[in-house]
Amino acid sequence: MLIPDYYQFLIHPKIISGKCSLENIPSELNGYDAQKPLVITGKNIMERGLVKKFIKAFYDSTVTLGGIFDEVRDYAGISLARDAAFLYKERGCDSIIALGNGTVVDLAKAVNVLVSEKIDNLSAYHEGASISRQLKPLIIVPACRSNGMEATNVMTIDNRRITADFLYPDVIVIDPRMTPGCCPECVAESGVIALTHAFAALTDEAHNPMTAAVAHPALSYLSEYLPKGVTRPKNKDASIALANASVLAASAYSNTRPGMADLLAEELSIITGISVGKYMRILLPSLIADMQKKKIKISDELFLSLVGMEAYAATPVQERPQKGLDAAMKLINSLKGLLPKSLEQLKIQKYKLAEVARVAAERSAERFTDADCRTVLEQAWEGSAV
Amino acid sequence: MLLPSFYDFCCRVKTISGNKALEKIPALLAGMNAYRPLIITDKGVASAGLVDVVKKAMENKLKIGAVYDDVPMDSDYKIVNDAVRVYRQKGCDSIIAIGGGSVIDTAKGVNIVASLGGDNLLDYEGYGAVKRKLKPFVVVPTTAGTGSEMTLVAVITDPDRKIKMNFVSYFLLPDLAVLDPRMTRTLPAFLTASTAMDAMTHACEAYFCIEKNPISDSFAFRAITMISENLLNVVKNPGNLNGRLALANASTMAGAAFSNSMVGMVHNLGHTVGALCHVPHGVAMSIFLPYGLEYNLHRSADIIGEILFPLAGPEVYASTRKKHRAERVIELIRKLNQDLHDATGGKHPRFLKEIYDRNGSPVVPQSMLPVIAQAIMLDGARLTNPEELLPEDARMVLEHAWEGTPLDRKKIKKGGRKVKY
Amino acid sequence: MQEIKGTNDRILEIDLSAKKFRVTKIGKKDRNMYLGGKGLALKLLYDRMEPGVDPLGEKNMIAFMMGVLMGTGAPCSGRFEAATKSPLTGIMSTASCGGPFGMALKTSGWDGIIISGKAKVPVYLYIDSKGVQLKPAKAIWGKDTGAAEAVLSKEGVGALVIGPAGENLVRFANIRSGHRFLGRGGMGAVLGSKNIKGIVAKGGEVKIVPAKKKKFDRSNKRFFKYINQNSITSGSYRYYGTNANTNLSNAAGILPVRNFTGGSHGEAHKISGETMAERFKTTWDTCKPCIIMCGHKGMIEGKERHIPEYETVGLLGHNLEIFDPVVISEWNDICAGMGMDTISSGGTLAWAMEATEKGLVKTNLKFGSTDGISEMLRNIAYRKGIGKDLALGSKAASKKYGGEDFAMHVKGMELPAYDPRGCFGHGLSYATANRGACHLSTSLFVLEAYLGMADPYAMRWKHYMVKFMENAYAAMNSLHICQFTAFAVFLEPPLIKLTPNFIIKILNQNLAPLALNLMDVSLWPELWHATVGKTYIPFVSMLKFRKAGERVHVLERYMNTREGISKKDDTLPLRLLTEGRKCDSKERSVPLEKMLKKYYRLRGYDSNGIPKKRTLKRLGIEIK
Amino acid sequence: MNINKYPEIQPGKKLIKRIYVAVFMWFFARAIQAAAKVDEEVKKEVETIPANFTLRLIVNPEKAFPLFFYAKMLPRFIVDKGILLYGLQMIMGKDKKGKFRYQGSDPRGKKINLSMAFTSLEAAMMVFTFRESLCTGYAHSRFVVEGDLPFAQSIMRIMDLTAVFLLPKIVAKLVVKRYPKWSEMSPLRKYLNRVLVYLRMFTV
Repeated sequence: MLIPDYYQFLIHPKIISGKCSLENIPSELNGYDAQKPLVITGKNIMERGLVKKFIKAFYDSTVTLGGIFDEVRDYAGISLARDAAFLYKERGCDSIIALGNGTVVDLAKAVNVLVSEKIDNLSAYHEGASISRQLKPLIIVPACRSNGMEATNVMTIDNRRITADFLYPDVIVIDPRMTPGCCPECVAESGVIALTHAFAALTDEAHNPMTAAVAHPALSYLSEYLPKGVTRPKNKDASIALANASVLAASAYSNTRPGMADLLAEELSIITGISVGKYMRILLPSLIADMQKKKIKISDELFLSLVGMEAYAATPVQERPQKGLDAAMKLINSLKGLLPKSLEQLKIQKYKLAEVARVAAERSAERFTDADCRTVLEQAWEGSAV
Repeated sequence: MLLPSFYDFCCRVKTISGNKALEKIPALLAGMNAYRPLIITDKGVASAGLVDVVKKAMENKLKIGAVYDDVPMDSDYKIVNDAVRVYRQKGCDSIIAIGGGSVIDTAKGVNIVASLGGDNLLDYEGYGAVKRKLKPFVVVPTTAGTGSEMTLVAVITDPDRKIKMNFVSYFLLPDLAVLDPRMTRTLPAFLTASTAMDAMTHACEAYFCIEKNPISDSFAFRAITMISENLLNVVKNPGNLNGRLALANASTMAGAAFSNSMVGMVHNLGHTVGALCHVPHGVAMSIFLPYGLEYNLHRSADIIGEILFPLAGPEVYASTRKKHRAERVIELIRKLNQDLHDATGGKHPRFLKEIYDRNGSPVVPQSMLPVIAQAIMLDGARLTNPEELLPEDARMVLEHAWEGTPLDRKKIKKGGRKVKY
Repeated sequence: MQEIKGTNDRILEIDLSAKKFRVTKIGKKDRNMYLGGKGLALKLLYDRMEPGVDPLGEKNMIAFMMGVLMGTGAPCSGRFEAATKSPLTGIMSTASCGGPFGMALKTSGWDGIIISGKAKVPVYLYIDSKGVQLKPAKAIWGKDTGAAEAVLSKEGVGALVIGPAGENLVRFANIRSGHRFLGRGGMGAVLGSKNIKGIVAKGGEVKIVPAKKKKFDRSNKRFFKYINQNSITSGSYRYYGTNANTNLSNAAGILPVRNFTGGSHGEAHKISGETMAERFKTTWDTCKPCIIMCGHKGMIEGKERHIPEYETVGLLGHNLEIFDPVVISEWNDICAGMGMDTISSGGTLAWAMEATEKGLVKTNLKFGSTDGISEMLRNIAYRKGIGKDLALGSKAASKKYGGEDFAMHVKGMELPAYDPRGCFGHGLSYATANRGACHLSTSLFVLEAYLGMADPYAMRWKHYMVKFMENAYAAMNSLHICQFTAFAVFLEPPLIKLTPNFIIKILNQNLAPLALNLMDVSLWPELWHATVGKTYIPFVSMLKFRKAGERVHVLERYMNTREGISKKDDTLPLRLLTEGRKCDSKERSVPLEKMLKKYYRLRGYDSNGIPKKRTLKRLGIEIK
Repeated sequence: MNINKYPEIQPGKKLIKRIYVAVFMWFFARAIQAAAKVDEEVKKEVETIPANFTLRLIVNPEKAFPLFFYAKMLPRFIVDKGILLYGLQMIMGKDKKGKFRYQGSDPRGKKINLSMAFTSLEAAMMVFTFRESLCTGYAHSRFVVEGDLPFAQSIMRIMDLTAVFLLPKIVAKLVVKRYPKWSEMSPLRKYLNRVLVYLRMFTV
């Protein structure tokens, strides 16, 4: 196994997963000397009735929920964060629980910064200051539709990213009562995002044994449960495995540099407002096809993670990296027609692609060139690789 | 991959690894607003010149508050209190621990008192006494084996009451674990062997004990790979820095794995033998590991069989039939012990009766075995072993381990249902 | 002088890249199906443009299409329509204007022009009955609209010009003709991207008469009567301009205050049309020909200035919490000179103010303070400093700096000055309007909030009202006739006029299809038929006319869906959907989702808001 | 912003589960007490435990199950016996005579040597409804052991054996890691002890 000359690795959150794990929250809070969390959640989660189940988990504890702030929708902005921070202060809360994914978690992180640093806007951090203090305890309870960034040290607030190790959530609670998907598309999207993140973590030249160790179970779960999860989104086993995969992929991802598919999908998503998952489903196959064409050398960890030991051992050494790409392609294509297959089908205006490629190449710190990005995007526009 | 019905995993230690890892400490400490660390270490480490290596690597960039090097073999709460005094006197704001298990445990204790105030560690005894973030805490392991840098437990003795106090809290986890091959370069071959086998045991037990979970499995898997690929090589060529780095990585990853999935009977026996006969931990581990696997074979044969993959490589794994894999694993571990025994010129013992102290007398007399067997009931690792382990079972295992003969598998009592993860 | 009966049907197609032009004829089928104006403009672009082209690229086209009734002497008919792919929204945008250019082009013998390609150097176009000439515009490039227009007007009867904003590709730059503007959707930037500073038409070369003079005169007489009877068209608008809306909006609680956080304000009367008329001694300054005469000018601080329209007052006034008519008209003049849409400028400024307050951007703008606004408007026009990003509109700026939740736009186009939380039907129409947040696609706020003819908070049948009005207005914009005539046409026929308002309200609420279908809009089709020379069959022709309106609307929608528009874009700013206002005791927000579903079904769209094949087939729209 | 839209939520109570756990604990404690008298192996384990050793089994958080709330309403003799609805904890101790006895559920004035604390009521339900064995429960962090850890193993062993006596094989197999074979525990001893344990549970 190859160990890079230098690497850093951190997976900060405590992950609690499985049956009856919601009931651990009071004791986890107690470990932080917290008694009164503010719950931040989304309207759709309220509507799906998950909040009721969530409240039940706090029965027979001494934890008072300081309020359930359920105003979060598809956008996390400072106005909403200020409202939630106001509620937090009025109620005298001492910790935050984010019930949901994506924007809910982003908002919770922002609220955490606001209340911990006692400020009312984030302009200092937008301008480059770094968060260097311990924040309040933040617990995350994922529901469906992940954006893949919950478990990372990144928060996207008002479309701007702030990265700091203190932004890692402290505890992630994956409970089968919360994870079942709302629809096959949503499960597929979350799965694709996790796959893309794990893929980026393993195909990066600078990956290290620890990121590989975290990405491995993520990919194994994805290859085993994604096809099942999209056909039966309510299945508890599949949903919990996929939620685990999502968290683990994010953990691996936050310790590596973003891959090309991630960058392009993020940029496209900002421009058009369509979720990253849809783009990744299109971009990842084109990226893989491109890698296959260029015969880029990658480690065989990808193959091992996706197909397991038996199949890995049964394959000749030199074929393993390539077979890994094939397996990833096969997995993503098992989604069939669930998500759009080309940018054209998504009706992306073609003239926007040049700009996207340029920004992505810029963000990649010279790892990918503008032309590389363009090639992948063009292919994705036609959807020929899918 | 196995999906347990429940698991938790926490390993919030930032690991930095590499040939120049030590040089990164000042910048990372500055990121946590710490600029004046106290170095805690023991005499052995200090005399080996390792503290100087660290100091040199950080020169000019960081002001060292003080170096405290009085940590004994078994960490003691009085030493902790003493170190806290030094910490306060010199106005330090963070801690760097350089050393093995006891140094790290002592430093954890120092961190508790230094961060939470007071001057006596005993005030913080008991579960859940530590409820907030402590001072920045860096660990530079020098043994590549214990994995203490990844555990949330600090075992500190109270010589007055003659008990071992357990301090357990996620806040005890260090902020940084620094893996630099320079720190393990001077480790003698037989110690390298036994510490690495310690890490191997952590990894193997993490892999098959009942609290196993996907992340710890994956960490253990890679740890086993790295150890089996590098151990013999490093023992034969002590200057192999890449191999050293791999072992350090493996040890830390095994630490991350076992601190989350707990260990089983190998540790149970090892702890007991260590406590009663002062057998070095690593040595006990390497001796009991094959027996631990053998004892649990009927319970989790497939899982133990999977260990063959990292241990021997995919080719051997593929060419071995499924039902023989677990046995092959045990065989290979025994062979590894044998190889180490040969490579160290007999300094690496294979059975209990081969362990001698400095005077050349055997450390574990056969007469002690029943006492040891009875005493296994005092150790918690018994609980997480897949198969039930009672004193009479332990005695049977111990006798075989003493003699160096494989277990008579017919003698192992069976009768449980399938292990539920 | 040559006389043209009805329509000329000649279109001038100009390819700037090739420096060529050609003349095409409008087919009979197109004329019957798409009437003229907006409908034809869209249809012609639909035939010529690929989806996915860059709005500021060479492949984009802009069409100017003259009204069918223009030049015939019908009241308020001096209007023309422009259509292009908008750089602000990235989808089709149409705008209407009553400036002198229309009449000039039409009397040069053209029903419309379509411009494509890009000139290599800045030019202006000179159009007469023979064709077009490209003339270098070096001398006027960089000048403000007033100065540039003064130069161009010497060469012909009417001109179109863009200002510095258009040259600098400000996404909401507009095009000026006289005192009127092709306001919304950034048409100025499209011309700017093609290096066209202006277009001038010689005019006065042909004369236009309706084909069936007698019938035309009969209808026309009725039209005049209705307009002069109606209390709005012959009363408040005539004397106070559109700004008469301020007091009405304030009373109804649909007056946006402080970037749409409030719905009424105690000081609003200071900038109302009534106050301004009194204070500035206003006189008329309108499109020609017009008998409503909503445009006004007055002596403001010793200078003769155009009185700002309601939208300008709304977005640059109370929405920024500024209640000084003098500064507002000053900013109005700056926007006019720079060639920028006042609605989008004001909306973007309001966003910038709130974003500053929340620490997302750094500017010196503040709600209630006039400091720095004139400077910022110029910075936007010249794209200096933060103006560079604000010039992309509030949507793009909020994508970059955050604050999407309070960026008040739909599909990228900033919201006009009617808060839909006080008129739900209008909220639905904002969401579904083709070009973005548009108050002119239905103007339902009039029925809901001003006249009390529909319950503003009821959701029942609102989808039907929206569809009906959208079709009617699309047809009207294809005629093309001033939208304010709708007050007269809808409200003056005896049946409606004699029914008490509360009964209409009850009917609208419970039996909207019946109530709306009883509305007699026969005047418009009668005029159209008389002009083009077709026989008007009572009722049947009116239904066909309404279907043509539907066709135009659905065609535009279909063109937009090809650019990626779907249900996700048919929404309102988050603030309107989630936050209540203090002025409303129930703190209501717009329940869009429920209305939208019904609307789609009624329109024949699928659940994602894409027109179904069946619908397109029924309307005779060719599927591409 | 109107904060009344987001009310504070006080934790509710799952009454039936509470009663189940309370009753179960009472039975279980009595059963251990009985087994310690009846069975030799249990006796032997008890002997390894030092004198004055006190064990507490509790469902956390302690404050959520007010100890003295019910005590006010119930007759004195029930309170003294520590029966039933008296907080969700049980205390067992080795008295001076070396007998392992149930000491009610009132921890006041007692020095607790070893405490086994379930993290929540649901966690206790998991174990007490035999969905998870004691070991699995421990592995799944359903309870936390603190205090004199060395004796925790003996206590677990005692509990395992008690479970074998109390429960039919099919259930007991869920609870213990290895169900004793005939060679380890003769059926005679098992069934006899089962009868005796049940008898003593309800009589003494």
